Amino acid sequence: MGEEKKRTAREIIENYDGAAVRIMEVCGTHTHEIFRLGIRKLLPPQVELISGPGCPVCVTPVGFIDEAVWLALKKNVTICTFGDLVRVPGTEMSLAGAREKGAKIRIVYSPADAEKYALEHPEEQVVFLSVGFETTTPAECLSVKQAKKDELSNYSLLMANKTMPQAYEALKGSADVFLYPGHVNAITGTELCEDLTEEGVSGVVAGFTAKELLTALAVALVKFQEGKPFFVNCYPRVVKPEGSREAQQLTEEMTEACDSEWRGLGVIPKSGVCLKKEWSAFDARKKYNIPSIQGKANPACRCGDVLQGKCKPSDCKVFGKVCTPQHPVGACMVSNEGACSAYYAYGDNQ
Amino acid sequence: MGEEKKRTAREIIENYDGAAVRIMEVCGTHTHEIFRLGIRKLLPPQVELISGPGCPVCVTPVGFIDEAVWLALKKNVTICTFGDLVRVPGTEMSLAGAREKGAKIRIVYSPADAEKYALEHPEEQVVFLSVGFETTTPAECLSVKQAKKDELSNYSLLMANKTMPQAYEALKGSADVFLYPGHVNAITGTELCEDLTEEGVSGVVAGFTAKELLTALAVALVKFQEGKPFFVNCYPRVVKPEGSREAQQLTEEMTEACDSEWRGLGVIPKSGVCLKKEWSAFDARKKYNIPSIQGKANPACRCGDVLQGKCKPSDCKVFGKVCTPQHPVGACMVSNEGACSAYYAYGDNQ
Amino acid sequence: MSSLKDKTVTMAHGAGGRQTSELIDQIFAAHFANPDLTADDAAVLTPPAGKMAVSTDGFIVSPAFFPGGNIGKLSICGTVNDLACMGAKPLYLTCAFVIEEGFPMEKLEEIVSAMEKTAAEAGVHIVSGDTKVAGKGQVDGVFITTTGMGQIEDGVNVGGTLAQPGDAIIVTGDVGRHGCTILLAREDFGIEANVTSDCAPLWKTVEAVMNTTHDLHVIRDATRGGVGTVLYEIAGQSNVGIRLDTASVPVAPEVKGVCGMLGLEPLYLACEGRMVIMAPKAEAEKIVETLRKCPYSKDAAIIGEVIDDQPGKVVMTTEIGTQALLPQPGGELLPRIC
Amino acid sequence: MSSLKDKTVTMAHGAGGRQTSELIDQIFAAHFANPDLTADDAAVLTPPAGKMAVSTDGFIVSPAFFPGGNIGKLSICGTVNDLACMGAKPLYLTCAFVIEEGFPMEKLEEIVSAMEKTAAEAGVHIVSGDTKVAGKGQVDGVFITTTGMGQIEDGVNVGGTLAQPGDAIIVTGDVGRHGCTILLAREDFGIEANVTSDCAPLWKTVEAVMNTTHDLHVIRDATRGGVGTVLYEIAGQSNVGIRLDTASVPVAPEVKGVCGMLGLEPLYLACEGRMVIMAPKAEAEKIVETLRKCPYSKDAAIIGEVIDDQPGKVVMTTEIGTQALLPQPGGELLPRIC
Amino acid sequence: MCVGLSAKVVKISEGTAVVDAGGAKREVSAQLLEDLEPGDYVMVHAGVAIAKITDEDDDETDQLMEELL
Amino acid sequence: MCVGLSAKVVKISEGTAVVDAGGAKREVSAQLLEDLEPGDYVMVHAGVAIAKITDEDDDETDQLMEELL
Ligand code: SF4
Ligand code: SF4
Ligand SMILES: [Mg+2]
Ligand SMILES: [Mg+2]
Ligand SMILES: [Mg+2]
Ligand SMILES: [Mg+2]
Ligand SMILES: [Mg+2]
Ligand SMILES: [Mg+2]
Ligand SMILES: [Mg+2]
Ligand SMILES: [Mg+2]
Ligand SMILES: [Mg+2]
Ligand SMILES: [Mg+2]
Repeated sequence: MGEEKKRTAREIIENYDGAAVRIMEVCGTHTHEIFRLGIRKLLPPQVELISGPGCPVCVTPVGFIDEAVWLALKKNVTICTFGDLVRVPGTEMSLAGAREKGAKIRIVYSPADAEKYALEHPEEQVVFLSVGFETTTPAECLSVKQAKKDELSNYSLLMANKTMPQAYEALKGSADVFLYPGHVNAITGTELCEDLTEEGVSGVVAGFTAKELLTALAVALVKFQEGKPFFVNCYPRVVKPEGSREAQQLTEEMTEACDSEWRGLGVIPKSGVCLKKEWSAFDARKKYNIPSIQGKANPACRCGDVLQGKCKPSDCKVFGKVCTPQHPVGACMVSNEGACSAYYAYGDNQ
Repeated sequence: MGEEKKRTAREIIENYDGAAVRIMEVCGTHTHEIFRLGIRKLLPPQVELISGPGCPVCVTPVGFIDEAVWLALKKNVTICTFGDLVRVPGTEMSLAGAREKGAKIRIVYSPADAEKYALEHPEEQVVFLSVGFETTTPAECLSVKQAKKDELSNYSLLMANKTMPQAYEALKGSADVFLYPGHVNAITGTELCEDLTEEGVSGVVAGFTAKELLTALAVALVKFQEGKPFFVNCYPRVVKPEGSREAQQLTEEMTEACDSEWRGLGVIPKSGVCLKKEWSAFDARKKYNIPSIQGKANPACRCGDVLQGKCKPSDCKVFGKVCTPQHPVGACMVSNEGACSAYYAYGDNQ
Repeated sequence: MSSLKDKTVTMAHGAGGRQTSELIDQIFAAHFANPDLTADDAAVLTPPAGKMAVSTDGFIVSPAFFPGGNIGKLSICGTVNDLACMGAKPLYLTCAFVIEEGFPMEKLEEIVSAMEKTAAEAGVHIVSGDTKVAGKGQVDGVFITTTGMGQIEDGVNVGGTLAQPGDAIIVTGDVGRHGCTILLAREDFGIEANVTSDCAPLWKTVEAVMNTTHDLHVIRDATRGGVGTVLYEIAGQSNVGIRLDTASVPVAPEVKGVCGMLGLEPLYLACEGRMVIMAPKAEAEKIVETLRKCPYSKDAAIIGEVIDDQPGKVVMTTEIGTQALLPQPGGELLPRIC
Repeated sequence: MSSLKDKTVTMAHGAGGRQTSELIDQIFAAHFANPDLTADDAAVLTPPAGKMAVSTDGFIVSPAFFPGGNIGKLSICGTVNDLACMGAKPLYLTCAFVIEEGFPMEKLEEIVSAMEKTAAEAGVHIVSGDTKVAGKGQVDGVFITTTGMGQIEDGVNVGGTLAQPGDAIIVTGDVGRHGCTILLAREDFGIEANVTSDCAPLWKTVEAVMNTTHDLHVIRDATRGGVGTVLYEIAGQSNVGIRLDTASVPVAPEVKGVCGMLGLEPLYLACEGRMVIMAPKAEAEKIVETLRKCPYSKDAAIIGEVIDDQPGKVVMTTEIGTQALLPQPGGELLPRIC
Repeated sequence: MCVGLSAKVVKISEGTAVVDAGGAKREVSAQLLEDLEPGDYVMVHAGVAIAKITDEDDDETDQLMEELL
Repeated sequence: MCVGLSAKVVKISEGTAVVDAGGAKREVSAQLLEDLEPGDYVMVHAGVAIAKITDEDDDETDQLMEELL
């Protein structure tokens, strides 16, 4: 074992000669970093990386964009949003398209900035497009708390927040090993992932630097060869087993589980979170009485399959032809973290 | 008399050799046309033309502009106005200055267009700057009538309308002969002017073409030489002795006399008109509760004296130096029909 | 290009990446193609022989489409005419667009297509361009800046300081049509009249005049401020007086009618296809004769003369035979006309 | 000029009459004065000897004032640098302004004064200008279009199609500063960092390089889209591959920090004072040595090479030694940076 | 702003008339004038026809001069 | 949008912290982390410090590899 000890993570990966293994990057940032680092090129053929549903922009359904466009154009509301959502196609148009028609769309760095904008612009109605997993939801909740403290009546959230556990359940079997999203685990802790091993689901929590990613993959491959379901936290400097108690408490205090539609996966019961009744003044759907909108995705788009690892972006007929980052057909092509966008940006040859 | 009969009006004017005579052009349009046609150059030295108070823009006091600016900037009202008012200096700024600060100022051709704009823009509050003498007041009244018919609650007048008779009284003695403003007489008729002869005030009603103006001046000079107070209607194709009954009735029906401030002349009792109580919903002063604003004219400006014929524009120290049509100090320099503007535009050498 | 239907200009078209290239290829390069047009940072050109004339102008006219033209046609005419005023044959033109997010692509193509046609007519090559997209509400529709380079023809020496007493003053057509058209197109005044802009490229016209005589003193296009402003400018620059025969100034009756309604002076309304020419009286008839054969100057007329009296002033002979000053140009409240 | 205090640009300044002349005299002519500047319709100039380079660009950057410069400085640098990219010495420049009604006169003067200074530094004459005023809300502050004419230096032949395998790729300084500065100046993101724009006129820099060697293939300024976009452009135009050594690309730590926060790639942020130079490897060290002596290129570095592999692509050597494509440039959602 | 314009009535509707001056047409109020007919000449001010004009031209002044002298 | 950034805390106020990444500073919420002190390293996401980082660097992974192999 003396010699083996010194093998670097990269060597382990490059020299893996075990059984065929499918590893799913749940998180879009992982997908992107893996491409950026050229890691796919290191993999022996029997190791397949699949991109999963872990980009909040990608899993947000068309109808959510339609709701935001409706608010912007019909209710003259100022939309504050993370930049990635602006070009996601809705049924009729994206938010960028609405902006061309005069809608006020502001890109912000954080929900707190949206709340601050509302505070400073009492004459405007401000809605923040609240998307994200367990990592982001606390930031959005904090902005609502602040809005209450500031006694704002012009700030609310249009929510499409989601939680991962139900998705893991839905994706069970799509992959042999999950590369868990480090920042989600930073909030939730690792208990659920450990529990999943009992159901036969293996995984490692990965960080985002080159070394962290290589290590996590190496660990995954070594453990996979051992043949038993496993879980390893390869991101211990950020992820603690218990996660962030404060964030968990905050989310629990302010939100409750609800059914939520995932692009490609459909409605997953109890996979979403929304504000509890006592916070409903900050719920844009209630506040503006948004009509139920049935978004229609472009039928050519296979985002759904891509998000479930059922196909590669390049298997989609319109990939790189009709669908490009300049003219995205589906959400996976818009977000930097989307699998289609990563495949496109880094070339098909990887 | 055979020969004399053929003398043209121009010859009469050029060859006038009677006593010194001061003729006041009451109307700014007359002032402008007389300059444009170079008529002053035809006059023998003992005939002096004085510019009177007959330009509605010139006699409008500074405080009126201040009120309009207040409405535009503080009440976010859309101001509709005749173009000449836009650059008249207020105490702090002109309407052009307010527009630079984001005020909405629209130049219209008629009050009816302002009313129509209000009809088509129910989301805006529209105020028309109602200035003018007997000629213009009916147009402004008609717009209010239409607004009532259209059930508008977003249209009103900021009124500085004035009537001529009291001004004639105030100016008695300023001149030997008045060149009466043809279009005012078209509405009011000629009775008042005829009555004024009994008080020793002479005058002729003049039209606006070259021939009409020359004729009116010739008639004035010939009659003046006869030595008795006189009145001649030299604009019969437009001015009837009875005036316009319809216009008189309309004005009577909708407005009542009120005290009014004239630039240079001060407040002249009962020289203004304002809407009657039953139309007060269309009175911007009442509607917006405009605070009483004491406008401050530039102390260097001698508009007041100019308007009373007490001095010529060129007697004003700032004329042509600080005060130019580009940077007007007083209203008489702004309006095309203002005496200072005419003196400036057509040169000092006339 | 039916594929442009319903398409709009987006922020991405201005980001300098692939969509900017697409826009350039599909709209600009497609219409402006000529051997001198560059895709590089700068065009590489053979400079004019002799002296070179250079002129630039920004165009922000609102509305961008008006009877008789659009902002594209105007942007070529304006600069071509400024070169022609110097007796310069227009050779090269650059154009820089600032476009509002959401501007319809079809409209843009219509503008660019008008530029193509007008440039071809004027014999000028568009050699380089630029496109910026500004957010909704940060620019009103589309603004275009053109810069032209021309070759100054030998033997001709014209300029605003060269008017001489005894020169005849010629205007190449009826005045005020462009300004009047824009006023009406804005629909603020509810007036209808069958008036179209006089907007036209005048190099060929000026060339014809130069072929008639080299004895020319001033050529100037009467744009912002109209013929009246030009006359005062020249009177000042050359320190001469100008006598204007008001009755001989050609004005379309409709323009007169509109001016009557609004209290405007046609001499101060902008033209975009009219030159004021000053040349010795002996040449004047010949020049007018030549002009009347050119397509954009059939109504050319002698409207006055340069005098040594009253330097810096423009004196009119009025309808009653008196002399009066033409009112000096002021800061008119006119809409965006160019 | 304390008399400008509290004064603003009004519609009358754009009407073409007396106030336009006042504005021109007090602001533009006062700062741009040089023997070639015209008050006429067009400037009359001696054309460059040999070939002439011509470039135009519109500048609409928001905010108009930013750490390290303002829209005026930028508008000179942008066009001077486009000429320099063609190996052309900038001779003449025109500028056309579109100004929003109410724009503070003092700010305008600050802009014009920066133009004067930058033009002087670049050795270019401003020869002709234009001013339009648009109503409040019809243009955002001030837009400037500059057009430059330059003389292409003998013996130098550079262009986007001329990159050759074996060329070294040089960048003249740290990347992304301008784009990063503008992002921060907009204050939408609440991030503070001590970053100033790299905006600078680079003709003297390019001249120094050309005096070092004539063996140059490509010179391009990395403006909109940044160095990454330029590399992809050249790879496409020259049909070559490009290998980029990511670790040697100079990036200021603050720029890295801001990019980290916002998830941006510094290679795709605009520069306004950086050139990408491609030249045979044998010349590369000499070029870098020269650059490091010039004021705006002290951090010049060799960042990669042109290869015959993977034509049209840019391949990075990553921090773990693998090869990966640099993501292709896309339609980024960036603010108005130029 | 006191500009008055003589124009020909070319069309009559309820309370309004379209007037023509040298080919420039505009709708104006006809509420102050009864019995207006196409072909009539009117004096227009601020969008209102304020007076019917007996004569399109100013020839009446000739007569006035005759009488006077 | 899921970008996370490790940054150094340079200032603490009530509920907020100013963090620094390579000289880029921004105020973030510190409400999810107790006892934050200047000098600490945190992971920042969407304007909120979501986790304290034991180690600025990713050296921990070395240890992990050690253990693993
Ligand atoms: S390539 Fe485009 S259309 Fe196809 S799955 Fe991806 S996002 Fe959808
Ligand atoms: S010249 Fe100017 S300041 Fe003097 S009286 Fe006339 S308007 Fe007033
Ligand atoms: Mg020009
Ligand atoms: Mg011009
Ligand atoms: Mg010109
Ligand atoms: Mg460009
Ligand atoms: Mg607009
Ligand atoms: Mg350029
Ligand atoms: Mg450029
Ligand atoms: Mg360039
Ligand atoms: Mg110009
Ligand atoms: Mg603005």
